[in-house]
Amino acid sequence: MAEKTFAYYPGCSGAGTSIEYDKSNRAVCEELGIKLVDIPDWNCCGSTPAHQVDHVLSAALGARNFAQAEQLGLDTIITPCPACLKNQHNALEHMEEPGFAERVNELTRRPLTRKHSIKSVLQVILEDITPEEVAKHVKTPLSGIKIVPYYGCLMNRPGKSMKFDDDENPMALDRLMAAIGCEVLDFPLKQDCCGGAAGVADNKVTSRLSGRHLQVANHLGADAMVVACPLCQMNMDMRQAQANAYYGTSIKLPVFYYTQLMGLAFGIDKSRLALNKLIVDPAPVLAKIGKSAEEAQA
Amino acid sequence: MRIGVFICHCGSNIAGTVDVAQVAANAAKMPDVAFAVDTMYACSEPGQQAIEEAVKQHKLTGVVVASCSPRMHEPTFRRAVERAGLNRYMIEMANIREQVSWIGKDKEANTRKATDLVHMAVEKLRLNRVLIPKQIPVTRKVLVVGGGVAGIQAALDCAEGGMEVVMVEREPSIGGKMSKLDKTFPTIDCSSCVLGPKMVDVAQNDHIDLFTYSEVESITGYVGNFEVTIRKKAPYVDWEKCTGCGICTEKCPNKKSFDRHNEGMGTTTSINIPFPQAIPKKATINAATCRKLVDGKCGVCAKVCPSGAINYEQEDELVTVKVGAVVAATGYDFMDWTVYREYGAGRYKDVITSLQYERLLSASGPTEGHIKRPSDGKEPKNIVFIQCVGSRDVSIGRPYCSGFCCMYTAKQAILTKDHIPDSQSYVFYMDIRSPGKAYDEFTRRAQEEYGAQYLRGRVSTIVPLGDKLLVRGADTLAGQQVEIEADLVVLAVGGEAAHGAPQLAEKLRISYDSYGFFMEGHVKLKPVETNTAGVFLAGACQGLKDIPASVAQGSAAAAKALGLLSKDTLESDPQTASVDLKRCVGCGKCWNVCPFGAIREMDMRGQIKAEVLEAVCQGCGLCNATCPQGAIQLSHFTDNQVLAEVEALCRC
Amino acid sequence: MAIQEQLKKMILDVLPDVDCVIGWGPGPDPLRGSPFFMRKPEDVESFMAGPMAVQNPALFLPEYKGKKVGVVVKGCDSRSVVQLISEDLIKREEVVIIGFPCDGVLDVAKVENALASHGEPGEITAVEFSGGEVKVTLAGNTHSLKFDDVKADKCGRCAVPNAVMSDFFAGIAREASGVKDDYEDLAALEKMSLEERFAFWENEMSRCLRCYACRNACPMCVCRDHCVASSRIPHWISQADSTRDKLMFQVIHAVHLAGRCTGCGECQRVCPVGIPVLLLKRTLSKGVTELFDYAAGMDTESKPPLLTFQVEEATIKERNW
Amino acid sequence: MSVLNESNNGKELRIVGFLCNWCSYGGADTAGVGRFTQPTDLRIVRLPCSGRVNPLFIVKALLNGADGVLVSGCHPRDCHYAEGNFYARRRLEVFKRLLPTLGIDPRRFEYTWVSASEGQRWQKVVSEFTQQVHALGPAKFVADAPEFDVLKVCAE
Amino acid sequence: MEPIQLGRGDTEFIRKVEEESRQVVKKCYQCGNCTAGCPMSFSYDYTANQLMRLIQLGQRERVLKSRAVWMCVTCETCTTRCPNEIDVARVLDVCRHMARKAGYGGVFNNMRVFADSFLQTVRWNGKSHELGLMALFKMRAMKPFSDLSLAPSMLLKGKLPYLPHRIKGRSEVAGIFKRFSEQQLKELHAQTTDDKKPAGGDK
Repeated sequence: MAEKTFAYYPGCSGAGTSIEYDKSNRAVCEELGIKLVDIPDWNCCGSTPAHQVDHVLSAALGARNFAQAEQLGLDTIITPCPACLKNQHNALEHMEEPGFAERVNELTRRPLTRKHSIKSVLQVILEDITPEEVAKHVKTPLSGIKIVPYYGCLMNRPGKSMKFDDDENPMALDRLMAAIGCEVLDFPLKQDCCGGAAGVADNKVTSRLSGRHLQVANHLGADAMVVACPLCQMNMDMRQAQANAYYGTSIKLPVFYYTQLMGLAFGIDKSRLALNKLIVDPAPVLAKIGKSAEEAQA
Repeated sequence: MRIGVFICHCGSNIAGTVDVAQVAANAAKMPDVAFAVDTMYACSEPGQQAIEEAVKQHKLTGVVVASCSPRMHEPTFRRAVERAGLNRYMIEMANIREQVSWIGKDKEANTRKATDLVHMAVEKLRLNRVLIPKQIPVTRKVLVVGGGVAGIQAALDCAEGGMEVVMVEREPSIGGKMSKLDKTFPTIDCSSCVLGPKMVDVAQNDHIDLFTYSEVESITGYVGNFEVTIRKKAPYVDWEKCTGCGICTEKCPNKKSFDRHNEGMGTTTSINIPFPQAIPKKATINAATCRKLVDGKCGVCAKVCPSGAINYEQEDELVTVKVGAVVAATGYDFMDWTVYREYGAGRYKDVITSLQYERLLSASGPTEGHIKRPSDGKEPKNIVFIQCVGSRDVSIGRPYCSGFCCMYTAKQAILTKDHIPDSQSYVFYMDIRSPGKAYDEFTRRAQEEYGAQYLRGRVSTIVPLGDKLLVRGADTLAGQQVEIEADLVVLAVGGEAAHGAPQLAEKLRISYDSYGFFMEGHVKLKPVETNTAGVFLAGACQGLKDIPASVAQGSAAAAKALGLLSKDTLESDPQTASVDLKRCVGCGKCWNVCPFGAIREMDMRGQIKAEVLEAVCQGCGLCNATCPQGAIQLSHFTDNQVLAEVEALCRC
Repeated sequence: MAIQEQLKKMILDVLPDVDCVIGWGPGPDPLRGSPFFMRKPEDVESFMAGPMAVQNPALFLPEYKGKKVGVVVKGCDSRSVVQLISEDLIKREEVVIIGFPCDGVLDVAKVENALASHGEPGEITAVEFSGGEVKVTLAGNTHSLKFDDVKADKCGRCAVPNAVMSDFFAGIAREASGVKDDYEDLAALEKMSLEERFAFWENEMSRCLRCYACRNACPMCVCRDHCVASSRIPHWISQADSTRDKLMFQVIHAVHLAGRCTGCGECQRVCPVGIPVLLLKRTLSKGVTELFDYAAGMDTESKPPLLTFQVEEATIKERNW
Repeated sequence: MSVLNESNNGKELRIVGFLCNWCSYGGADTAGVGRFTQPTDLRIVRLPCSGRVNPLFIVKALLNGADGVLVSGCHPRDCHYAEGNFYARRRLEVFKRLLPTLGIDPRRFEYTWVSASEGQRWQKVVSEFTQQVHALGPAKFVADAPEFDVLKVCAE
Repeated sequence: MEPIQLGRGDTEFIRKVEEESRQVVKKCYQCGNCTAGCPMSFSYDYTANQLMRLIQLGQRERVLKSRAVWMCVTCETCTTRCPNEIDVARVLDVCRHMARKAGYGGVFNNMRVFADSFLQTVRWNGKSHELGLMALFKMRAMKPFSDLSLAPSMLLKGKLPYLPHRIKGRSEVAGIFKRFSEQQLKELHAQTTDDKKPAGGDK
């Protein structure tokens, strides 16, 4: 299969709070023949704070990354992080509006010379690789574990701008997780906001919002939650104890990055998937893999 | 030729921004103009008399009136010159109001433009010829397309007036949407009790020829003389023999066929009679699910039918009828609400449409009038109604208000309380639109007497939680987000043009708007006419409306059809094409392009020539623009007349 | 010439079944052929095909409507026949079509221009064709010209050297030159500014004699005696000697031929004052081809595009007002 | 001869409109009823249908000195005569391509569709087309029609 | 509540919001769908649809001084479901920009302080630095103990590097911020000089 090469934007949290996402993502892309060329000396896209301050400033931070990518000669940038995606996607969209690009250039002093596009790694895996192809890479189907996919708000919304999957009922994770053998539950809150970055400012906000997700997932009998967003993962996993405290619950629901589970199914070495970085211990869930199949045989 | 020119002031409407006296003075110098004057109101009684007198006094042979649009007053002035003894076609109008005085304030420029327009009219008039309308015989029969309540009313009124009626309905039974309703607002009277007798009247009326399970295949001809081809779809049952006894429907082994009448709230047999009061009460086989028709195995219905009516070999049949007028009453359909993915797009069983709910309420429905929710058959206690689903929503291309949802939702909230006294209804609305007689009082009763909780705001999303549906909406009056755990959600789905309406419009040669609703002749003054003579509109096909309005329009359309066909002949518009036989080379381009088949090939002493059927010709002039040698000319819009107008404007 | 002999034999075979066979025969001088109507077997002896078979015999077919005739056609002529049939101006069953592979025809004007310094056209006594050469004997001297230099312009862009439809075909079908018609003839005009083009036509049309040879040579001009050029109802153009009316007539001719013109070029060939009237028709043909992917006279089933329509026109963009 | 010749002041140009009676003429009326102000240059010839428009009318106008010609009919599918505008669309589209060859700026001729209800659209069409023609300025015309001199003498 | 003085609405404010957001706020017919779907609704003082209404009425001060403009997390649920296709989230973003420029929000506004702290780390390093960000934020917000319980596990897991990653082109990034600040100052200055005319109506 021909390798697909993209400029890669890892995002700041990839070296910190979502190090397991970055690691597992690189391992899975390698397995699927997606070649990631890191944008040289990339900078922070500004994330939510930048667009909350000013759209031109926000776009300028993204524009420097596009300018850096121009050195690679690759016009399609992919990123695992929906926040980085959204911010830089909007930067490109706004720069199409009359007069906007000029204002950005005043800040960057590096006008772009090529036409860029940015999309998520998830989109590439779903559309360019396809779930059928993913299934062919599976060595250990993850049968026996029930997962709820959680998409967050940033990746698909609004549909007419993001043009990926369905902005009311996204299925990308559902399909990929099914392809690696998980039992995927229909998760009604798959796109409801977890509070995003508001957690730092006020963790009651995130507790209140993500706690609801955890309870519904628990109620549905999920063994784990699967996400594609570092912010969602942080709010669901790192802040799970806060949410439990807020609602007086005692849920222990591991929250995986989808790439971690794909890596497991592909038989990639566990150290490359950084499962040990998860706060809620995934071991009991991982122990279930393949179990129900055995029981069925018995 | 002696031409009289009359420049109208129209009060200050024209005189305010056009120097009418100057225009009259300019007109006096134009060729053949014998008399030119400005007049206060040309269309008024004295204005018309002045024209008549001038014709006599100055021995005028043609008249130009420069005033408002000919679309407004051409018939008026035609009658005026006719009274003065001229041929009614010896008049031309210059539109110096709508197209001059009302669209610009520069008096000098307006005066110049008005003069030009008068000059054009004069030049055209110089080439006008006397035209005599022909009397054409008419077929005194009316086609009613659509057997809903509007069509039924139109058909009954036409028949009452002594006219023969042909009714075409695409479903196996007439009755339309109304036959699916349980009760009707604002009186809560039983829908089938009101409609049923009218349906029976249609069946029993000797003047009405009923074609159900049929569609209009094509229509040719023109006012007074349409020829309609009707496709009778094969029900695989010989309806001449079928007695509607229903034994076949009891014995049919396939009980899982989609139940159209019940909006899918139940299932039905492959051979079925849509509902007990169906007219005609005849069985129809659903070819998509019938085992005999699908794989040849079965044939039970044929075995049990006591009258031997089943015929698996039956084919569609084409029938041709001649009619003089057409009433389109094709009603409406509900929009496909599954575009609302935030409401589950159909994935949640207990999110249903208002019409489905109507079937649950109906004693003749699948639950025999007990409200049982589709998922588990339980009786719901908390019921949420969401209005404006598919109405007033620009984002899905439905900016219009459907008009009837506020009322039927109030009705359903009332009926819900009647059916389940310990239930609670919540109605999400944006505005309550209830401007009918006793309508607003009705919506108040739903709230005050029946305790329906009305919440002003849209619903953002429905989330299934266990066996409940979490409805998240807004109460903008309280300035709050609100949530309700509902047992059943009923969507007040908006209406849209009947599926296939644009195709029918094209067959009828009538216009339709961008949503597929048929265009009336004039929004205010011709609400049931169309711009195609002899075609009238009734009911929701023209725009969504409720039952009383549909019935009223059905009667109105009938009155129009009766009026049109009250005489044995119609006067034809003589502004038709005619062939100069000496010039025609019989190349056939004209008859190839004529949209009406109004030109035919004829043999003139061994030479092929074109011949115009005057009664069929609608006067579009396409042939005229097509004929290379200009042998076919549209009277009153001849090449020379258009060229004269062009030359009047630009010759340098 | 083997093909010429074959054609003669075919004509003789066809002759008993038809009123006449239209082809080419000797003209007024050795440089010119002429349309030739063969009714008796002995007429066939003088028949000639080849580079001097310049005229389009399809011109005469509509006059014979109702009678059966034979016609010998070059590829380009055959398109006129096909177009006439498709427009029902003649009946397929009333015409016997005899085709042959055409190598191109002579442009008499080019020959005369090339030899202008050597004598008067009337002094030509012999013309011979061999191996891509044309040998013209003028005032006693024989001059050799390259055929490619003196053949008709349309032959240079010919895509249909063989009849597109025929009942009989002499010889073996010839490969088309493969040259794509890129409307080179329009290029010169397109290089001019709009003002220059306008002036160009004013100048060209000022020479027009209103002889209507262009119209009379056009096989698609079915109006014949009823042409709007001379009628008063409708009165499109005056009889005055005005450039405006003369140009108007050329536009009328072109518009009447839009989507019907097969590009045979007879209108321009016969113009006694050399006005390039074909350019107008070629412009419209180009437009019709671009818009409707249609070339007139290629098959009898397709309708001329301006006598039909599609509800959704794929190539016509609505303008955004 | 248009009065424009006498007192034109260069402000107004000669623009001829060919409008179908049912849609566009109605649309122009609707614009008037709504008092939607428009430039005064356009003079409208009322025809039953855009299918009645022989492209040669347009040639006639342009060769005779019109500065612009606008044809407007019912929107495709909405033709009162079912098909007239479908033919018009093809004929006018092809015809438009002839103009540059004749040395006439094709922007001097446009065709469009305006329904009877689209008063505002009509205002927009007229305003923009008039502007477009004004940007091109007065048109050239073939100058030597014999009536020319006679008329000029009359005018003087 | 003081009555809104109709007719004294700040039309310039409406124009500015529409221009910056490229949305037509007049299109809003107050169905409340934005409010209905808003996950942060519970924390707002004005609901999303009320903000849209206040913008329509030109109530600059009420909008810019609201808590809601700061609490929106830009999840775009409102934008996705607006029946009139208004990008509500973008409108609120623009209001937040204006509130910030107007100096509203104050030092005790955690959302504002968080954004400022985040961008400060980007300005220094070219990338965001989570630990530095947290420290800075907690200090500025004077909430030193919130989220403290999270730190040990995160540090232990190696998910919060002590030292920031610094990019080579950080001076370039700093330049972007510098020019942005200069622009803002200039704009502010221009505004204060021509803001001498009486202010918009609401108090």
